[in-house]
Amino acid sequence: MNQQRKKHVKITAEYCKACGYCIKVCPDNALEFERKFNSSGYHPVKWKGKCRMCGLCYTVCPDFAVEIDDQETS
Amino acid sequence: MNQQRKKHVKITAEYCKACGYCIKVCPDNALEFERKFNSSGYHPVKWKGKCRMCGLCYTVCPDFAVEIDDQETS
Amino acid sequence: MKKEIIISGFGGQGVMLAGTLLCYAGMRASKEVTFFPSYGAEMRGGTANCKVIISDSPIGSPVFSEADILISLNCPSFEKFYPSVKDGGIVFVNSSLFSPPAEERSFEMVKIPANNIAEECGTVLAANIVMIGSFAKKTGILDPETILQSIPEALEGKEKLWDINKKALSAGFNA
Amino acid sequence: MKKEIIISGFGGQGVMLAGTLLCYAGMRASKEVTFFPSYGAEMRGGTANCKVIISDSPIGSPVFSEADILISLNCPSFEKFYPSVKDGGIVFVNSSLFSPPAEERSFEMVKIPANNIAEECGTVLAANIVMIGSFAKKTGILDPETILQSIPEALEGKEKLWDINKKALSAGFNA
Amino acid sequence: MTKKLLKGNYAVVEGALQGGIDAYFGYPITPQNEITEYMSQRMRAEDRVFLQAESELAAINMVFGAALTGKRTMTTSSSPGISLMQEGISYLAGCELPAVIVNVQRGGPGLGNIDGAQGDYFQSVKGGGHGDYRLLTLAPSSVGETYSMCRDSFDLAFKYRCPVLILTDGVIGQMIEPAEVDDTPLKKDKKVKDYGWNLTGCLGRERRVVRSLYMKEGALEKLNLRLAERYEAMKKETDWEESDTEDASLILVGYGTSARINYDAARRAREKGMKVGYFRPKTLYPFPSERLKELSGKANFLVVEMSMGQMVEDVRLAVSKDTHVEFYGRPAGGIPETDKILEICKKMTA
Amino acid sequence: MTKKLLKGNYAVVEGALQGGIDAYFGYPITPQNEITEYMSQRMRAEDRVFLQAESELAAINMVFGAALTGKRTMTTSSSPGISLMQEGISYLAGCELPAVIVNVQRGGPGLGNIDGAQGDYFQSVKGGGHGDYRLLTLAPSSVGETYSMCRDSFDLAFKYRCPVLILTDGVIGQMIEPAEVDDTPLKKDKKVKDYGWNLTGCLGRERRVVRSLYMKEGALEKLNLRLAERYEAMKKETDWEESDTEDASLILVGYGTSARINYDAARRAREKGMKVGYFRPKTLYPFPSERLKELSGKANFLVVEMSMGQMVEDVRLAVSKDTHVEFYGRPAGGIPETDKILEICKKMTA
Amino acid sequence: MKIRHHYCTGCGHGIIHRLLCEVIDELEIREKIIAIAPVGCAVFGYFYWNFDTAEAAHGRPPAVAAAIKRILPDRIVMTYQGDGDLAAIGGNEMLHAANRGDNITVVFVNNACYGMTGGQMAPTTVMNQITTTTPYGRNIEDGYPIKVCELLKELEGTVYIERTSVDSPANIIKSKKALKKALNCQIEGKGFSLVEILSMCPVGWRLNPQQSLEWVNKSMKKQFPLGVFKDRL
Amino acid sequence: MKIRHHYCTGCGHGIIHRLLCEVIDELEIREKIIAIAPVGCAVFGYFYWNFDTAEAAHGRPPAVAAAIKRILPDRIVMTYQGDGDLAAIGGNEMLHAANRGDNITVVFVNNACYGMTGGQMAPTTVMNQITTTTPYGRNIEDGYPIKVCELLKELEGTVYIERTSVDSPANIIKSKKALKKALNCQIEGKGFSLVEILSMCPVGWRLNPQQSLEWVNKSMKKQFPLGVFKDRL
Ligand SMILES: Cc1ncc(C[n+]2csc(CCOP(=O)(O)OP(=O)(O)O)c2C)c(N)n1
Ligand SMILES: Cc1ncc(C[n+]2csc(CCOP(=O)(O)OP(=O)(O)O)c2C)c(N)n1
Ligand code: SF4
Ligand code: SF4
Ligand code: SF4
Ligand code: SF4
Ligand code: SF4
Ligand code: SF4
Ligand SMILES: [Mg+2]
Ligand SMILES: [Mg+2]
Repeated sequence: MNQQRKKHVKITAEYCKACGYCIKVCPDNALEFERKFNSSGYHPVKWKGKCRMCGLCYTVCPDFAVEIDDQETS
Repeated sequence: MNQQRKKHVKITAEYCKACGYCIKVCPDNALEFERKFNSSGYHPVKWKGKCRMCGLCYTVCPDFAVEIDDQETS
Repeated sequence: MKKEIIISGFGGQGVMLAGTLLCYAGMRASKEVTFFPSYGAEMRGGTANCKVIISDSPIGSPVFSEADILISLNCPSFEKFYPSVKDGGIVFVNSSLFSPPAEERSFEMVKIPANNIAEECGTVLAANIVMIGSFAKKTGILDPETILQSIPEALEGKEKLWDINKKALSAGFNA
Repeated sequence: MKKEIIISGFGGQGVMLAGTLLCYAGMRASKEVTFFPSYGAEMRGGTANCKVIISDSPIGSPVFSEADILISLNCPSFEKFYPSVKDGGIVFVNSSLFSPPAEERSFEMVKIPANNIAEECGTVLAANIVMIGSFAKKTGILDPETILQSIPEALEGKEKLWDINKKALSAGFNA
Repeated sequence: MTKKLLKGNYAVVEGALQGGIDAYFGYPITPQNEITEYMSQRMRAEDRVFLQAESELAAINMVFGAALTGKRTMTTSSSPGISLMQEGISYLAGCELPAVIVNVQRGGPGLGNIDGAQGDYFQSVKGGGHGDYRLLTLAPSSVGETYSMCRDSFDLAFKYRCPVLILTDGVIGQMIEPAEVDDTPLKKDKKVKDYGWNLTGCLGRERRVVRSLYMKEGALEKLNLRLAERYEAMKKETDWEESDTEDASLILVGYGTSARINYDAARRAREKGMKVGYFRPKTLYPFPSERLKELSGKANFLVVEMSMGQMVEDVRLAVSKDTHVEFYGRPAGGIPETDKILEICKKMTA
Repeated sequence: MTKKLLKGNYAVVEGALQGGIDAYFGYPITPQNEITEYMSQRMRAEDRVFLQAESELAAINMVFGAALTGKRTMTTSSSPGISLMQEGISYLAGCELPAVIVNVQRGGPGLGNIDGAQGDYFQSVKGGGHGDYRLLTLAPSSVGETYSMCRDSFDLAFKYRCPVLILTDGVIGQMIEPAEVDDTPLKKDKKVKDYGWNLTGCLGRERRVVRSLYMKEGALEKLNLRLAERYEAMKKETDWEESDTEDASLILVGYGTSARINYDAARRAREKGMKVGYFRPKTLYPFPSERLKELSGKANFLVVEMSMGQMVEDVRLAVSKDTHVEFYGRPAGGIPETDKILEICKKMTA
Repeated sequence: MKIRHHYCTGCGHGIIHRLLCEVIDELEIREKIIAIAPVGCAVFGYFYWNFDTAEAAHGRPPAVAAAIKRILPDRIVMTYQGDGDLAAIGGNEMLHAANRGDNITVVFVNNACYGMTGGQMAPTTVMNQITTTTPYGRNIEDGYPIKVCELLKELEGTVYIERTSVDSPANIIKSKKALKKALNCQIEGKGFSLVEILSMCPVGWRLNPQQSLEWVNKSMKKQFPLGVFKDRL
Repeated sequence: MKIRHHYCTGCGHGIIHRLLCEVIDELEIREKIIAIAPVGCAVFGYFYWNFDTAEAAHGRPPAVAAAIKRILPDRIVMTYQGDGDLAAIGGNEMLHAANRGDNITVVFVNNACYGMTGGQMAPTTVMNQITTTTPYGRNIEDGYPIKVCELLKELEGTVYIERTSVDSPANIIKSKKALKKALNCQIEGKGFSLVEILSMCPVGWRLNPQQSLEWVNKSMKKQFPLGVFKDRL
């Protein structure tokens, strides 16, 4: 079992308040608003799945909605 | 009746609190403490009667005790 | 007649405007009215609600603990307030945002896709007025014409918004 | 026995020290004592007075309106307080600074040239203690020896002043 | 008069303007922010003095300054802010200056919450500041009355040369209901009047001093006795509202919001056949003690407050000796329940 | 215990030290300057925290900070300064923090004068700050009692987790008389104790929050009910002194300095054959209402205060219904006259 | 720290909270810190902070903190204050704590208005800014924006004073460094430190979050230049 | 002005009172001035001043004055304050009146202690100075002497700020000039003016009057240099 660690931008949609700060700073245009509402009535941000992992989105998020995560893949 | 106006340093002994500020600044050494007490228990200052009338004693007195007065003499 | 009404939702959903509109309309209909707002501890994103009383006789307390009618613009406020609806009361829910399961309840539930209807009228911000339209139709407490006439008062100085809100009111009424 | 005593003068004349000295001595003589000071609105140059009670039984109020004894170190305070001296009371005046006319009074007046006597003892500042010496002699309320023994307590930490004040006390007693 | 849908807090502003307010000083605090905000518009629009103070402490001392000039002045705040004003209020009273203070009470103690409450009764009528002063204290129970009391408060303040307190709460401040307001145009009095005590510069008269420091023996006592006389004279301003008291065996007593609750409860009690009356002090100081005493011959009392029991003491002090006075209250934002009141009514009328 | 000639204000300091004070914060004001001054020496000498605050407002909030840590802390002031502390006091109560506040009352209102007075009774026991809180209020009437009450006040503050007020006045603060003081060496407790509520950094435990903001519905009401329970429990601290009450037809009631005047008056009344007793509340809150009620079956009361009449309300509320309660007072530095008291005694015992 | 907080969309408080928590963890002082929450939008800071916290009366955190620090000098004492709290009602407590050189750290969140009470004018509201109490824009009559860093640096008691902002990733990172430096200043026993952070308040400013970034950048920084104002470390 | 006043022997308040009265007469504004007396040794200023005067609460004269001036802009409004009053308890009111640029004149008598209450430490007490609350001399723990002129000059709202003293005839004459300039500043509608005057307090300092002159000259001026700190006239 050869495990590999891969980074991953994880967004907690329920925390997101759609300020768009992360979208603004993302150098790879890797983030976008979802169409659906979260339970608070916001269109949360989602990660498109590929980017340079610079972490700026984490840095600017006021709502603890962004995590740069280690994800186990095989 | 030929009146002459002469300046005069007038000290209200009852106002004087004997701080000695006037004595200190007087360039002519024209002021001194009296021996007797005023009713407040201070030795008030008295003017010896002759000086250059510079007004410094008036300037420094904290107790409105000094006036530079015009005095009528004949 | 004395109706005790709660309107609730997020801040920004126009809960307070909906409440004052009812008051203006009630007053226009020569009824006694009171309005009492309540903001949560949270800033603008938090919940907000108001209590409106429309009555034929003088009103004492503007605050009440059991409501005849609940107009609920979002889910959390529905959860919070539905237990205080009287038996036989009516609950209006904004089914665009949530849809409570069809449990056995002691009140009647009216579901209006208010966000969707409002968006059709031109702005999602008019969801509150859509709900009021539906309220007017269902309860008959206030004549829709009277409410319509009260829109300029409730939106004094915001002439630009009158038309769209009038539209939303009708849309809600006819939904 | 209960004696109500006022000591008064300018700030700086040692009115408060004289009063506390009486208290220490009274306590030493196993009497009940209280001391209550009062400063005028004026800063240091203003008048000051204190009320001392020496009694054989417990003392209630430390403030009183009529005095048995007045010890007056200057003229304004004499003017202020002599009307409150009881018939048959005693008034000590500092005749170095003032000398009230010998009117018909209902109290006895004792004149001591306290400033002069004090100056002879070494400092005009001990005029207060000179007056206390005279008070001791005239009233017999407190034994001069007891007062003498109390000087170190009243002047705690100021050892240098003990001797001169003891001297002033005797001088006042023997004046 | 016109009937207008009005928020309680706005009624403070409109009432004050109608009452001729010249200068307002305030600091934001919930649940009375609308007052400061709306004042900032209206006062400027009407060319009067508005200043947002750096704190409530500054605000009350600005009011002190404004009152010195003989102008009509007001500050408003809510409970914690009013606590900060206690020294200043005592100074206003001690200097015999007219001014109006509005307390839109919220839940306490401490930071508490922002709900309407009635926990500041003692502070208001017994004196939260130091010394033996009193505030003429008015307690509106509706938006309309908020308007009229604010309007009339300036005249009272000048009549008695004393600070007047409007004691309302977050419920009445935040609520909206129709209110009767004047249609007469606002008075605009730019003249500097001479009342014989105000400071305007001593042109053409003896200079004046306004102070509360009285070091001369007996002088401060004299001030206190003068104030006491004035408080005695104030008694003629005593005001209250009552209904169904004639045949009542139990009378519900409350002020402001709790009186509104009592109103509902009394009505329902009557419906149920209980002989329940309704009594509402409109002035808390002077307190309608005499009227309560009269009524106490025939009826017992239930005092309802949004507090742990404060006004109830004044009711107890007022009534005749054999009267039963019960208390029901909920503090800090709790709203007394009509059902609970009815329950007590039942017991007390049984 | 040793008998020592001591000034009332110094007794505050020595009592506080004996009571284990850790930190003092104060601002000068007459007639209590000796406290701050002497504290500045003694606290430094005893290696404890002394800080002259920039204002009374700062002082009470420093006390708040010190209390947060679970240390024994005190501030002292006189009437105007205490008014400035009302917000902070309400916060202490709302946050359930133990602290001791000494008010050496002077004449008011406003700047007033620097004489002893008793015009702050209402502020002290009814609540000068906002909300339904109370202060455990002790009223010494001698220098010795000033000492012992200050000493014991910290234990009380910690027992009930509440601010304790020592309500004294300029007469007792300024007077000197023999006082019993402890000879036991001062306790020096440098350890940081954990009471389960104090903030000391969360090393080795869950973090803690101290606050008085309760926005959740009903939460603040709960705090108030908890406080009310505590105030109820406090009743067992009720304390008073009485003499000659057994057969009295009239009882003189006063606290602090006015009690000392009553003491003289009662003695003289007895000498003249009048059946006059003496009653002195030592705790003003809780007030000895029950004992007064017991006594009121047999005797009438004359309440003497150095005010326009404040405590008299609590006496009236306490006594049974058919008791006669008269008041005699002089405000703002006026000293009630024994002769006048005797005159009233004569009338009331006739 | 994963928790949903109550601030408005785009509010700077959330970012600053995160920075603080990171710094405190990195300095390993979580268990010895005692924080004083303000009265203001961050009044509920303690819901998010996993360390001992107390809520002081409006404007009084410096007095509260000074007392705590003098009693427990080996703890880390921090106040978190808004501009209304620190510069309006609490100006005197701040001035004197700074002047005494009390060894505490002040986190000063300047959002140019009173956020919590609805966006009224604060002492830091910039000229011509429209707020609910300056409906026609702040003008001279209302006073000038107070520059807290510039003022406090004049006091001998202050050791480290910096102004940063959270309107861009770079500035956020600078803010974090400043916070760390300020807390270190205290840890090392050097004395009073303060970091002023320009922070977005979209709701108070009636702007959307994007506009509010712009506004910090254009309007606020002109009035409140970023930089280190004092560094005696 | 011939009247016996209550100040201690050698107290600077008396000199400053005289200067003020002279200046007010020379400017012919006696009938339009409204003065705010402090709580402090000069609380009885109104016994000597022949113009309208009110006594404000301790520290609050600037707030009181600001309100008066805004209501009666054509009157001359002056506060007279001690260092305890202005810089300790009243620091915030002073800061904000200055910052608002209220067109008032502040006469600030700095005597490095609380004279009225018996000579306790003031914010302006100099290092090592012994007072009744710094029995071992003021030290760092007690904070540093606050330099009011240096601080207030930083505020945009202030127009004229000068520090003088009354320890010599020359300085007394300068003080008078400064007072005149400050009042003129107000008369001309320019805005906030303040004159700080170093003043003898022999009793508070436990010095005789002669020594107190020396002490102003040696100890105070070092800490509080004389001069004009701001002049936008
Ligand atoms: C004594 C007092 N006055 C007023 C208030 C109301 N109040 C709460 S927060 C606040 C100001 C908040 O502004 P700021 O400090 O800038 O914090 P922000 O909300 O902007 O972060 C005010 C005035 C209060 N709680 N207490
Ligand atoms: C609220 C309040 N706190 C304290 C006092 C007591 N007090 C009177 S004057 C004064 C300080 C005086 O010092 P300063 O302002 O320097 O004037 P000075 O007497 O030195 O001229 C103080 C603390 C008071 N009157 N009111
Ligand atoms: S980590 Fe960087 S590149 Fe990736 S989504 Fe976030 S901001 Fe964009
Ligand atoms: S920064 Fe955070 S809250 Fe804002 S849009 Fe992105 S994920 Fe959502
Ligand atoms: S006027 Fe000048 S010279 Fe004459 S006494 Fe006075 S100081 Fe001396
Ligand atoms: S300056 Fe004035 S008070 Fe001082 S000694 Fe001379 S005359 Fe007397
Ligand atoms: S009002 Fe402003 S500071 Fe407060 S939470 Fe909202 S955005 Fe943040
Ligand atoms: S104490 Fe000082 S300031 Fe006060 S009158 Fe005396 S010398 Fe002047
Ligand atoms: Mg802010
Ligand atoms: Mg001074």
